[in-house]
Amino acid sequence: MSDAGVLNAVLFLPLLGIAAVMAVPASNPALVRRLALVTMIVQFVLAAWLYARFDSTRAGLQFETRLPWIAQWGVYYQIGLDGYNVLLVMLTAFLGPLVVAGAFTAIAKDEKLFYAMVFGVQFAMLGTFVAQDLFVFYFFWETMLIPMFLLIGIWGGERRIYATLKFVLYTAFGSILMLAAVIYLVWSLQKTTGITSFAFSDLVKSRLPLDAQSLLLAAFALSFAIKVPMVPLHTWLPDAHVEAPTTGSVILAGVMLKMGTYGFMKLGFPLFPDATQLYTPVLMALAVLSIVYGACLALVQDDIKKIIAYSSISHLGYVMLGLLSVDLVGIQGAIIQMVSHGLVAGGLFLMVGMIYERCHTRELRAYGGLAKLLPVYSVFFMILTLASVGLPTTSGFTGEFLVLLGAFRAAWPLHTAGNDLPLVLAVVAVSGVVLGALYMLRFALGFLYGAPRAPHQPLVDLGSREKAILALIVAAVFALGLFPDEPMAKTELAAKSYRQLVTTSRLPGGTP
Amino acid sequence: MDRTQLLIGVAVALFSLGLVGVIVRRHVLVMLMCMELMLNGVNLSLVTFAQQTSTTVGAVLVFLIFVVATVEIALAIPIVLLLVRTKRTLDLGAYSDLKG
Amino acid sequence: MLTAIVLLPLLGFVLNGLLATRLGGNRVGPRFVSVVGCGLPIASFALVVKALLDLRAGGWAPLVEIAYRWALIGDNVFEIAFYFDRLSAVMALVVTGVGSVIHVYSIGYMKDDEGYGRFFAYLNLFLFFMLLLVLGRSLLVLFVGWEGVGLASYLLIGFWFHDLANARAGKKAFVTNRIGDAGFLLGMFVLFQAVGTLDMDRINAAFSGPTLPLISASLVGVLLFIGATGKSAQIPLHVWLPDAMAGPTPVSALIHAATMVTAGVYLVARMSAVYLHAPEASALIAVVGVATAFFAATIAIVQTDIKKVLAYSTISQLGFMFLALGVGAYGVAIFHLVTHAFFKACLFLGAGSVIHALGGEQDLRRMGGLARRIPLTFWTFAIATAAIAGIPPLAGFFSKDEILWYAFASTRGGSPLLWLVAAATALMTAFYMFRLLWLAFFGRSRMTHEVEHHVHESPLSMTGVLVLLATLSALGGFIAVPHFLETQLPLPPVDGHLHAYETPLLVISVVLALAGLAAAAWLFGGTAERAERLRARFAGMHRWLSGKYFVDELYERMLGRPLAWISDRVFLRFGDRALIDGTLHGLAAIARGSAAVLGRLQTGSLHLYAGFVLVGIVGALLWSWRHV
Amino acid sequence: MIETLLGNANTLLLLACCAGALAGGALMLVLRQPMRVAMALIATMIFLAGVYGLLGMHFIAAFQVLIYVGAVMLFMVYVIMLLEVRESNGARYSRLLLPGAAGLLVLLFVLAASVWRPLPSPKGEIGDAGYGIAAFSADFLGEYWLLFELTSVLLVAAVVAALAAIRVGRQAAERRANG
Repeated sequence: MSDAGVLNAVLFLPLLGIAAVMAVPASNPALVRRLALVTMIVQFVLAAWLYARFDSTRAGLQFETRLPWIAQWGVYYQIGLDGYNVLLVMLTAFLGPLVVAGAFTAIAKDEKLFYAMVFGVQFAMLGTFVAQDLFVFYFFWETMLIPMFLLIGIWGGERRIYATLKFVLYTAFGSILMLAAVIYLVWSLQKTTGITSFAFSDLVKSRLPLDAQSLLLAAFALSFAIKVPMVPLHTWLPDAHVEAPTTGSVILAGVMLKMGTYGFMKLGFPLFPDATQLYTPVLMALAVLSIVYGACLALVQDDIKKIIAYSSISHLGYVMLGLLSVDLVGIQGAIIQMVSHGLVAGGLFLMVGMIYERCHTRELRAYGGLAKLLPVYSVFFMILTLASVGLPTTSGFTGEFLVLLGAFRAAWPLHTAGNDLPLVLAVVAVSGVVLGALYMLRFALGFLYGAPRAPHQPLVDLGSREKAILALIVAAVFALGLFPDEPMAKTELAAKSYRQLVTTSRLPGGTP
Repeated sequence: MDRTQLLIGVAVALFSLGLVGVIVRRHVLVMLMCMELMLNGVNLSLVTFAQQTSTTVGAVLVFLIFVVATVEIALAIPIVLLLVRTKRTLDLGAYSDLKG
Repeated sequence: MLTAIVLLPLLGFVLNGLLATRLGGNRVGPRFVSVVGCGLPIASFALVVKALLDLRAGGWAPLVEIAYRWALIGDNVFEIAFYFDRLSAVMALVVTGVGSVIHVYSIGYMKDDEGYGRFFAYLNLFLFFMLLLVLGRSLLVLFVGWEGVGLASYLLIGFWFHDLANARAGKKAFVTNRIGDAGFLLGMFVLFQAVGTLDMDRINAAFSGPTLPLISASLVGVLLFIGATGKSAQIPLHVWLPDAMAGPTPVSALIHAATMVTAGVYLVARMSAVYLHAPEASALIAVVGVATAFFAATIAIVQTDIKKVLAYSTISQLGFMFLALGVGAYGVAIFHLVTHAFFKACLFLGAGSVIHALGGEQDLRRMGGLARRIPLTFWTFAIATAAIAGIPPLAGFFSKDEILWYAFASTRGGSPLLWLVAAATALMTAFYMFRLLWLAFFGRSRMTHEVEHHVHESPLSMTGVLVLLATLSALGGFIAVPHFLETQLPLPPVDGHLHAYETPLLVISVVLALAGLAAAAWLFGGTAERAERLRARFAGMHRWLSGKYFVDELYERMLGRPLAWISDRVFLRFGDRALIDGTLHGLAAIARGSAAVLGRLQTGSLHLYAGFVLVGIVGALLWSWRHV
Repeated sequence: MIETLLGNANTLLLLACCAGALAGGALMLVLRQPMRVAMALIATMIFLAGVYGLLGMHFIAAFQVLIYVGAVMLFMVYVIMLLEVRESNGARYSRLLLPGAAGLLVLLFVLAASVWRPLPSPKGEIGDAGYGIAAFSADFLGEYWLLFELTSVLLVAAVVAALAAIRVGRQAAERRANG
């Protein structure tokens, strides 16, 4: 099978999984679980194979498939891997099996539908990443909502309806604007260049006046910023996380939030470079605000899921900062930070799920001294906490360090040129390092240390399944922290092209 | 006034009568029949134009309307029967379960 | 080979961490733990010696060993590389040497602790990061070690985590260090911006080259110094070190006295080329250093917890080192670092031995008269005390005297004023150390009865270490560290006419040390009623000192509470709940209301609906009149 | 213009049919008994069939009689007979009688007015259809075959739906029976 075929296989395997799971009689949940897990593992293996085959010296698309879908509108089913998405696809495929395995004991109510929905999300997310045609991208982008809606709405907590409505309304609101922007964009492309196409490669040829660019960027940015989420569009996230089942939280934090940042990196900024240049200060300020705001809020939460949720806001603020500092180091840092946050937040949510299965409460106050009660659990928890704090040798450090360095490198020349705002923002962002330590260690302090205290004692420590899941995540965290060179080599060319796209003006009449 | 106007006038008159019938009568079946009357009015207008412009479209539409009317009745009657079974009356004034 | 030096302790951490803790289900016994936990550090000590020999064989040309490339972005290279020159050699020797003996000491001290394996795993982890710190070639590696030792200290301070206070102390240490690290990061960024690399040898070369980088060296210096204040507990970030005494005593000896807290000193000395061009930054360092030394000493005078006294004395001694750095006497600072490592480690371990003997008692007011009961501990402790007090010819005397001299005479910012404060501090140092000695070992016993009767001398593994360290603190002064480092860290020039003062000053400092001794003996000799009277006289001052100038409370007021208040009230309640969610819920309510209004029309009466149809048709037709 | 009308018997017939249809429609509003209403409707339909015939659309006239009168109304009448027994004579008119009457007048006025606006003059003479059944069916099965198929689908759907409705009813009855 050709490599492109393999990529398609990776993409559509989840649908096969849905079919397989649905074919199994509901009376046999064990088989359902095994099937789901096997499918996910196969998917990961294929993805890993592609990752290995990915040629980091070649710019542009690899393993590309391009078939006419709605030819008269210039809509093509076009997918492929490039530096932008290769790591995120890997991340998605990597978290897939862990998510499924993590749900084995957590989900009791109609498992068939549950795993089907998980596959649905997986399918949509992978599609969003590999799509190279705006129509396909939007299709997957919207498809993602439905299974997620059900995951939260059916298997969620007490206030799940409120949470899921909030989540869907927020995101749908953003998507509508994006749809309008997409239509206008394609129309104007057709008008100016005569090409009718949704392909990214064509869209980046579009030339738009500054005001049009600004409006379109606003529409795209709103939709992406809601997904990220950036303050002040973030309030759906804590509720969604708290009410979602563990699996939902892991998918949400692990991959779905990256949709927003990925969208910015792949579409939002490259499509409208001039508007981006114009609004970089605002966006950067928002990113830094997210870093500080999220950290401060995480500092005062009593619900352990909320702490991690707000920490996600803070961490993705770093990603935005890195993307906006159009500096190679910063961009690379942002990409790594995306993956890192996916691993760390995903892992932490899995761990919260594990403790929730045992104690059925998310109140931080209800816990204490788990280091005595659950030594193994605590070790993993400590490692992930430190990764989230951004301690060197963990992936969190790689991301944060490079992002901050990049932001600083971008800000310094401006500062010498007399524009101090970026420098101030960069310095404030560095202060996020302190806040991060503050809230995560407060969490760990109340959670692991002190007199042993937990509802539903005695607690059983992690089983082999849970150990395996966490060991994998921790291994990935350290791999990314100690040897980030190889993955970054894969994304280097993409980062360069991003920088090139964002920095070259595309106003009408400019030289092409 | 010429013929077309006459026929169209009749058509609209029938239609209006049917509509008003639906408004004023309480008996379920009567209301159903009034709807039939409306359909007939429409048919008449279609036929008129079809004949006047000697195109088949109108006729085809009329034919389709026949079918639709049949279907409508075929569905309406069982529903009416169900209603009667539950409420034991044909007086539509008694039915307001879909109150918003 | 450098890589091996660094990795051996890591191996120990992995082995002990996986096999000897509950994580791995305690597969191995304490014997294995002790062998691995102590053997590997000793092995890496041996390797350091070997490396030193190679260094000399190579004509002192620095050894560079590139482990691997961490990242290559564009044309920016980040390498994990190790660098071994005279300075790193001294540091590595101290770290591995003192580290190893403290490991050995811990065998006895932690013998019947349930977390025995965990303890040694953490100690080895610390050693790994510390070696990374001192052997790293680039600031990046140094920073990795920098944060890593912070982590190790966090884990070890909170080692007995069932008491939440210990864990809290650990958190405080980590967060305070993080504040410094933020400054450190910025300093790194500025340097990277200016020089284009983080390799410290290259940076030093760039700053000692003919064309300086287009950057304010003072800015870099200050930023890096902020990092140093965090790690080395200088004002204003000194608050974490006293609380850090919550950890086991060997930890206090290794991390919070001998090695980790001196990282800041090492950093500044390592970046000396930058500081040579940063007089403002150097002045700041000198002032902060001497101020820290002074205030810490004043606090140490009134502390009643044996470890707290030593903690504040550590802060004070670090202040001395920074004073030396500030006046450009980098070699001297390192010299004091070395001697301090010897005698302060000895003191802490002696204190540990005392605590061990008294079954956990740390309060000086419930000790006394131990000299006869645990003589070996007493003698070693006395020697180390004399050393830190600066009694010739012990180690402390040489290093401290040189510091005083350069504080007075250095042409790089030395001044009589600095000397004056430093000398006063030296006096206080002698005083509070001998006070400690008297309260703990002389006078009549103030111990409770059951403590009294099972006081016992510590096992050989502990006392042997004490003797070794005592010897070192006695003779350590004869190791001419400044001379050894001079080729790399030249001493600041001293203008000629000041040489006349050298001997008088030396005499004065000896006198000061003896004066401190005498005062302590006079005040606390016998029943310390003179001290009591003195205390009664200066009650207000005593409150300030024993309250540590209430810096903690101040920070809590100025930073802690406002942060919590803003986060909770402004951001959470107002921002999130009221403003954002409030708006959303408002919109939702509007939608619901309008829906309710329209819902009225759904009367469910078919007649009415038909009526609407009629109205609609009429309306449509009327409209069509106008527009068709 | 009366003269022009008087000139032609067909026209008279047409007028008569229209009048009859209108009369039937009007009667439907006033008669109380559903059965009589049904009869009035049937009359109306037959008159309309006449109109179609006079217009030359004989096949539609035929369908009108066959499908409507033959099938639909028969069904209706049958149901009326089925239900009439238990139907107590309730009020004849809804609360909307007067508004409805007023509406009728308004509607008629508006419609008439809009009809009165000039229309394209008729082609050809009364009685000659533009085409016959042949042309019609040719088109119907040629150009509009899809519609034709769809109608069949629609019919099937209707049958299924009817069955479903009945089943629902039966279940409801059983549930009520079980209490």
